[in-house]
Amino acid sequence: MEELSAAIAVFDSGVRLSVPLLFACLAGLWSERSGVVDIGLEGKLLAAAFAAAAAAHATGSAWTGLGAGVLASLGFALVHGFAAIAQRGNQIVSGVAVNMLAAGLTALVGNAWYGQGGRTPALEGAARFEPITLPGAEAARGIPALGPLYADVLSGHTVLVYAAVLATLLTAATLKRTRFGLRIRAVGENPAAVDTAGVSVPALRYAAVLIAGVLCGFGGAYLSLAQAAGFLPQMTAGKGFIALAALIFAKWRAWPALGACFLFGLLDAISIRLQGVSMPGIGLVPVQAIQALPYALTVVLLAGFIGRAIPPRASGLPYVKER
Amino acid sequence: MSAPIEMRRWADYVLVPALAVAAAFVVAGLVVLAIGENPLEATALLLRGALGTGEGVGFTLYYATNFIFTGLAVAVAFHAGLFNIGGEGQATLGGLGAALACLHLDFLPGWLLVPLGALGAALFGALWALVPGYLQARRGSHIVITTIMFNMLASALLVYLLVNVMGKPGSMQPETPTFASAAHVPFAHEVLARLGVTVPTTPLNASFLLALACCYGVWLLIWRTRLGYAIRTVGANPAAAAYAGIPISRVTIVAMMISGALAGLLAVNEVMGVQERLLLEFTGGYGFIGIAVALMGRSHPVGIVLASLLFGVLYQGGTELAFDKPTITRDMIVTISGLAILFAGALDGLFRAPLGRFFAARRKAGG
Amino acid sequence: MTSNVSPVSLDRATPPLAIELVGIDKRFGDVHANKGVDLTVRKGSIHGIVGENGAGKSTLMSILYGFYEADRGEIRVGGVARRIRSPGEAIAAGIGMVHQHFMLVEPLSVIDNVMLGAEGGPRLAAGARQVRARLAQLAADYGLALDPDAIVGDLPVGLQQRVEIVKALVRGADVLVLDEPTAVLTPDEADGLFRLLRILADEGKTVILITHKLREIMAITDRVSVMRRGEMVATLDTAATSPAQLAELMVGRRVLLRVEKAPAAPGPVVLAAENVVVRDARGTARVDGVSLTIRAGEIVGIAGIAGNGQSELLEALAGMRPLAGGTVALEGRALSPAERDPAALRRRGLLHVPEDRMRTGLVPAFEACESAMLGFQDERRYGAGALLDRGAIVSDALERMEAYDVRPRAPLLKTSKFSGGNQQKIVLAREIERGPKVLLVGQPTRGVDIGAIEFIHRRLVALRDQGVGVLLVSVELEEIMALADRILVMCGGRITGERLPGETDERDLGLLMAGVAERAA
Amino acid sequence: QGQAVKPAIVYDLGGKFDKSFNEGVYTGAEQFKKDAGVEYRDFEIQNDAQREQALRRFARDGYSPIVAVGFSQASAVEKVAKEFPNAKFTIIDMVVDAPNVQSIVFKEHEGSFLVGLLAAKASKTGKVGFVGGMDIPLIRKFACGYVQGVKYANPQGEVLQNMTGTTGAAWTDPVKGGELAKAQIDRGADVIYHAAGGTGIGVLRAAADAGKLGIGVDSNQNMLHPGKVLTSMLKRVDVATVDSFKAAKDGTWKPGVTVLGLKENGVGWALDDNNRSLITPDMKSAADKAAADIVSGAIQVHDYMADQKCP
Ligand SMILES: Nc1ncnc2c1ncn2[C@@H]1O[C@H](COP(=O)(O)OP(=O)(O)OP(=O)(O)O)[C@@H](O)[C@H]1O
Ligand SMILES: Nc1ncnc2c1ncn2[C@@H]1O[C@H](COP(=O)(O)OP(=O)(O)OP(=O)(O)O)[C@@H](O)[C@H]1O
Ligand SMILES: [Mg+2]
Ligand SMILES: [Mg+2]
Repeated sequence: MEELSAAIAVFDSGVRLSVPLLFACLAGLWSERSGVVDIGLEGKLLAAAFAAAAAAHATGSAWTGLGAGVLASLGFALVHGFAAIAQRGNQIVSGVAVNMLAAGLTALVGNAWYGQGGRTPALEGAARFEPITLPGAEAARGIPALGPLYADVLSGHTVLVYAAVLATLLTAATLKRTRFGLRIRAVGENPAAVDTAGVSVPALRYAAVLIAGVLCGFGGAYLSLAQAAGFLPQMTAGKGFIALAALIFAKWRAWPALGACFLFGLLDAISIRLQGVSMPGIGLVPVQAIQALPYALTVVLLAGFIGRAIPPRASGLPYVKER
Repeated sequence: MSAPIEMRRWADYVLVPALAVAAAFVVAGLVVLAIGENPLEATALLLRGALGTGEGVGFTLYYATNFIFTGLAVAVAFHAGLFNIGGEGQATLGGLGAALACLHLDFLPGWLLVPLGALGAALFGALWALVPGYLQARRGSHIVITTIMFNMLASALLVYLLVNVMGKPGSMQPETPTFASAAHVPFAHEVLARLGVTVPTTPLNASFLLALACCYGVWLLIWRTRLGYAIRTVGANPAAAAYAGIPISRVTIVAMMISGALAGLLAVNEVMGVQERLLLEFTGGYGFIGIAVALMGRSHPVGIVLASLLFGVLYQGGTELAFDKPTITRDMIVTISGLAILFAGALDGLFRAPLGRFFAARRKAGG
Repeated sequence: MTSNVSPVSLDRATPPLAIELVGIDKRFGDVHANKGVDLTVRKGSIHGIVGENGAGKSTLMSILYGFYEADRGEIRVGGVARRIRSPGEAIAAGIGMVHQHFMLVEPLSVIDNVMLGAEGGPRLAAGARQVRARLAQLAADYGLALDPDAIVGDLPVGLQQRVEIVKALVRGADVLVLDEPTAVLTPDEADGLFRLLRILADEGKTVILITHKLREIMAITDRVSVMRRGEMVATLDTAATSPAQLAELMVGRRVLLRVEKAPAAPGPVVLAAENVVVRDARGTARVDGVSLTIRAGEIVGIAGIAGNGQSELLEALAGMRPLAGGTVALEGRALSPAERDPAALRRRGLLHVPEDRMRTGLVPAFEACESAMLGFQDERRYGAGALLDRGAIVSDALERMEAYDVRPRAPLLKTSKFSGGNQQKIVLAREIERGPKVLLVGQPTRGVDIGAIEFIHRRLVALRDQGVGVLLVSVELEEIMALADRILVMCGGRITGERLPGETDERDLGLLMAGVAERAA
Repeated sequence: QGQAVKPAIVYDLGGKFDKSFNEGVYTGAEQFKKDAGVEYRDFEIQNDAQREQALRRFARDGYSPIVAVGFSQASAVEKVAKEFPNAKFTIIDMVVDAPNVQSIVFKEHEGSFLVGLLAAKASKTGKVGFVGGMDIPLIRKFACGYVQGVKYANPQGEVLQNMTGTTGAAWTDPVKGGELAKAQIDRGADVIYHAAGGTGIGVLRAAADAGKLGIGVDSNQNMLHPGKVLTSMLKRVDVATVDSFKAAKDGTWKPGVTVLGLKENGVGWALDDNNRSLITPDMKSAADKAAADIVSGAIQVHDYMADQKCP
């Protein structure tokens, strides 16, 4: 029973930790499937988190916060799109730039507005997304094993968590079953083929990049409106990069992305739980070793099981007709 | 034939970045306006702060030193078709290598200890890059991820060592004891003082020369050696490399190690040169700026030096700016750097295309 | 079938025009690809376009298809002036094109590729049903059978081209442009294609056919236009011209279409393969127990449909692929796995002109002089020790370019800036001039114009006469017939027959290539 | 009547608004500015090289006293103080031995002891938590004092400890802080003390959301979640700053080491309207008694820094 409830708690925390990763990862998926590499996920998350917190604080409504977050993220997505698609600039540089810009501007503006070193005031009540309990969660609790699983792991999260799962579903379905999805899949592999088929390559790529913007907007809003209660400079703490790792893990596919992100979240949760717990045989493991665990495991998994992950063939290459 | 090409080169490495940076400043100016300061005044302060005083220049060059090391590191990997985001971690390990040498070989004379320290830095940096390189070459693990992960692992390792193993007893600060004086890398102001020239005290030290030497070394390696030829072939066209009988995975690993070694040398400037002890977070994000530097510099040493100088100016000038204008915080530096990277690295087309046309016209006119 | 030209010649009386190009002009940076080109194509006719590499044929057609936009000039379709700014508009105008370099998305299925851009509705499922029906119908009408769910990347080139044609037809093209379609086909496949084109023409569709093979022009086209250096130099009725005349128009000088060579004087065996097996990444045997010998001073030709293991065999012999079975002996000594390293083999005089110059034989991003040392970068002549001697590299490259008349003679120009034929010359100059003992040659004249072909063929024969053992892999039967002293035919990774050029013809070989004769025999 | 002073501050990497001791210095300076009507200059460094640069810059421009916040500034202060013998320097959290340097160190362990005691008394489960930013000596010092306090009040009491991370982000990651707190709550902790700068905001938030109690650090954080923050371990850097500035103004500024503990009321625990309802009279008396005993020496709170060990 002890173990079970502990395990449940870890899973629960794993879910929470994996949500921002999942949003960012799906964002990356759309962008890269269309042939635009995006290492600016981190920056978009950060910008969204700030805008969301600021707007939520101003209006007292989490939903307007979410809207603002999405808009901010879209802004940066447009910059990246313009550089990568219209200007055929180097997509990695543009991504790095987006990250730095977001880091600088959020702190700068935040400081100018609130005079707290970029921090937004703490958010209360309606300005945050509160957990919602799924129907019959309490009743189900009684059922051994499955009950708590449903009540504690599946139920009791903010609406954005369920939105993330929905986003995964939509992404998978759209890519697989719709005209738009087919064209996205094609343009990431061979833009010339799409072009000669009479479809505009830039339009497709812009669309994908903007979708990525929306998704990062949700991720950022989740950070500052659901997981935390307000914005803090640098609060994304590298999640954008972990999301990229997850994307490669998932070989640019939607459901595997969900799996990969949950894996990362879970590893994180477990490492939290292992701190200070003394291992049989080894004795007390140094904190740093535990903290490094998720990263070490990632490398091992990557080397051991994933093997070569081949990105969409045209990703990272601007589309130029005339050599 | 060659004249116009030279012209374009020159434009590519100097003119385009210059215009781009100008554009970056314009946009940054708007931000400054938005927070209620005078952009022109700010720009003036920034430039004067970076280039107007001896101290400013010293700091600018000191920062540039870091960027040159990390920029070269990224560039070498690029030529082999590898994207090494691991500069931070490799530099961290470089610091460890330097510290171990300086702390445990302190009985040696300076002329021997300092080079050994540098060697340690390069060696450890190379080893930390070896693993991702190997995994990429032999197991096909994506180098971008593995290097990111190795950054995290490096910082964890360093905290552990500084707190539990190498830390100076009784210090709150997780840091090693200060190195023996033999390990001291001469500062510019010391050297010049000995020559009778007095300049303000700055962190600028001999590693700047080392950085320039590395630039020449990298140029030689990439464009004038057989290994460099192999590296570029693997990077540009792996199939052709296989056809040419070039051992691809070995070259990949070697390239990564060279890249890691260059990143590791950052420690010579920061750990041996300035801090004279190993401490947490001394890499200060220079590894990431290195990516931008390499890309802006078109992975060519000349371009890298120029880009490094640019960021040196932004860092030092920005500091002075923050000093004189409390409303403009240190975050302004990050913002301007971001803009510079954006315009010079990704939106350069805005300026390259018109320039190209201009020169084409010039050439036609010239006949 | 192919002989049935009569209906077309009949309605030549008042021929309505399908396409008119007027004063088309196009520059790519420094390259003036099309210089005020005029072209008129009659409705329901098959119109050939020939010209040297880089003459501007693909560019002209890409402009008609809206892939490139002309700097100047007008396009008329069915007599009415049209602004065609994008492939979309071309498709709308009833123009379809099969590109020289296929425009397919390899990881996607056939049906996905066919549907792309013509999905018929936001939901794929709906459109898919119709497209499947259409595919079935095309298969019935024209024998263009395709498995809709096959992954395009896994299909042999022949079928990939079929996908391209089907794409155009599904979009309801009235004007069909094919850019060097037969470069990747066997004679049988080519005849099949021509039969199809003839049917389409008879149905009133218009076909524009770009090719380097005058045989095909003579066999199938009604009229033919010749381009040179970006200009349209002539448009003639096919019936009223001859290959020799066309060749002369193309190159601007006489060319003899046949290499005359003395009978071979074969020496000792220099290269011998014994039951060689080569497997691909998936583990399937691409080369399945091949044995062959090459003697000094003879040219052994390997004929076969692209993708039947010739490429893999060639790469295996060159040491680029591990052997899953069998042995290879060089000058009578069996090679150990260690000795089968490409670099080591090169040092021992086994040189290799790879099939795909852009992917394998050169580094497009390098300066020409650096591409000209690829594979020999360790030779002392390029500098002592670890350092390379720039001067030596450049002068060496310049010499080779002189010897092979590579144009422009610019060792410092980026390799990718040279035209196809010139790139091929760079590779040949690099390999041949080193006086090999054995030379492995793959598709030496693929996409290369007549002028260059003549030159390359002469070189290979000269090499043979110097006592070099040459293994020639080519999908061009003409080439095999013209050069080889002994012909091996490959099919499905095995050798399905050996012939002497004297005692065989293209039909016979074609059957062997299709793997039919083997079973018959 | 005082002489003209030009006070200046160089903050540590955490920055002016780290909701922690940097911010404490800032509040103190603002306080002084209000009371004495004297302007001051300050600077947030961005990397290690800037410590020296900033100190030197201020000293050259004739600023004095110059407050250097944080132990990391020690070597820089040492250097620059030598170069400018007649400028006054005050370093916080570290001892620098120089004729023109005043070193102010705090007995965080004593304050932590008291909040530990209060935590133990407030806990119903007998389990309490501690969340640190990074596993470094200073934080271990906090933790060590805290644990002693808990054990003193409840020998069976158990302390769950977590550290946030190994990079600078460890101090600015409220999300991770929240997760750490939640994890500890899941394991039964119902009072959680943080020493993690900005990360701590997430800790206090998580505790409040779960209906448990948090304990703030450095400056008074009770107001962050009124009624949900048991108390805050006060480290009166603000007072120290004001004193240093005042002394300089009145000409009574003295170099040397000042150790601020409970006795000097440089550390303590916060009691205000936000948490009065949480502190029962008996808790208060126990805390006051312990405080008195520590001052009198009856209770010896072990300082981790003394031997890098915690009993
Ligand atoms: N996209 C492009 N950018 C720059 N130059 C180009 C481009 N496409 C073609 N060229 C150049 O324009 C000229 C004409 O090229 P084009 O492909 O039309 O020749 P072609 O007649 O099709 O030759 P081939 O028989 O080899 O296919 C050549 O010099 C070629 O290198
Ligand atoms: N993609 C390109 N970009 C820039 N310049 C090119 C390009 N392709 C070719 N050129 C230049 O244009 C010249 C003419 O190219 P083209 O393809 O017409 O050569 P060519 O005379 O047809 O040679 P070949 O018959 O061997 O193909 C080339 O020699 C080259 O210098
Ligand atoms: Mg050509
Ligand atoms: Mg062509």
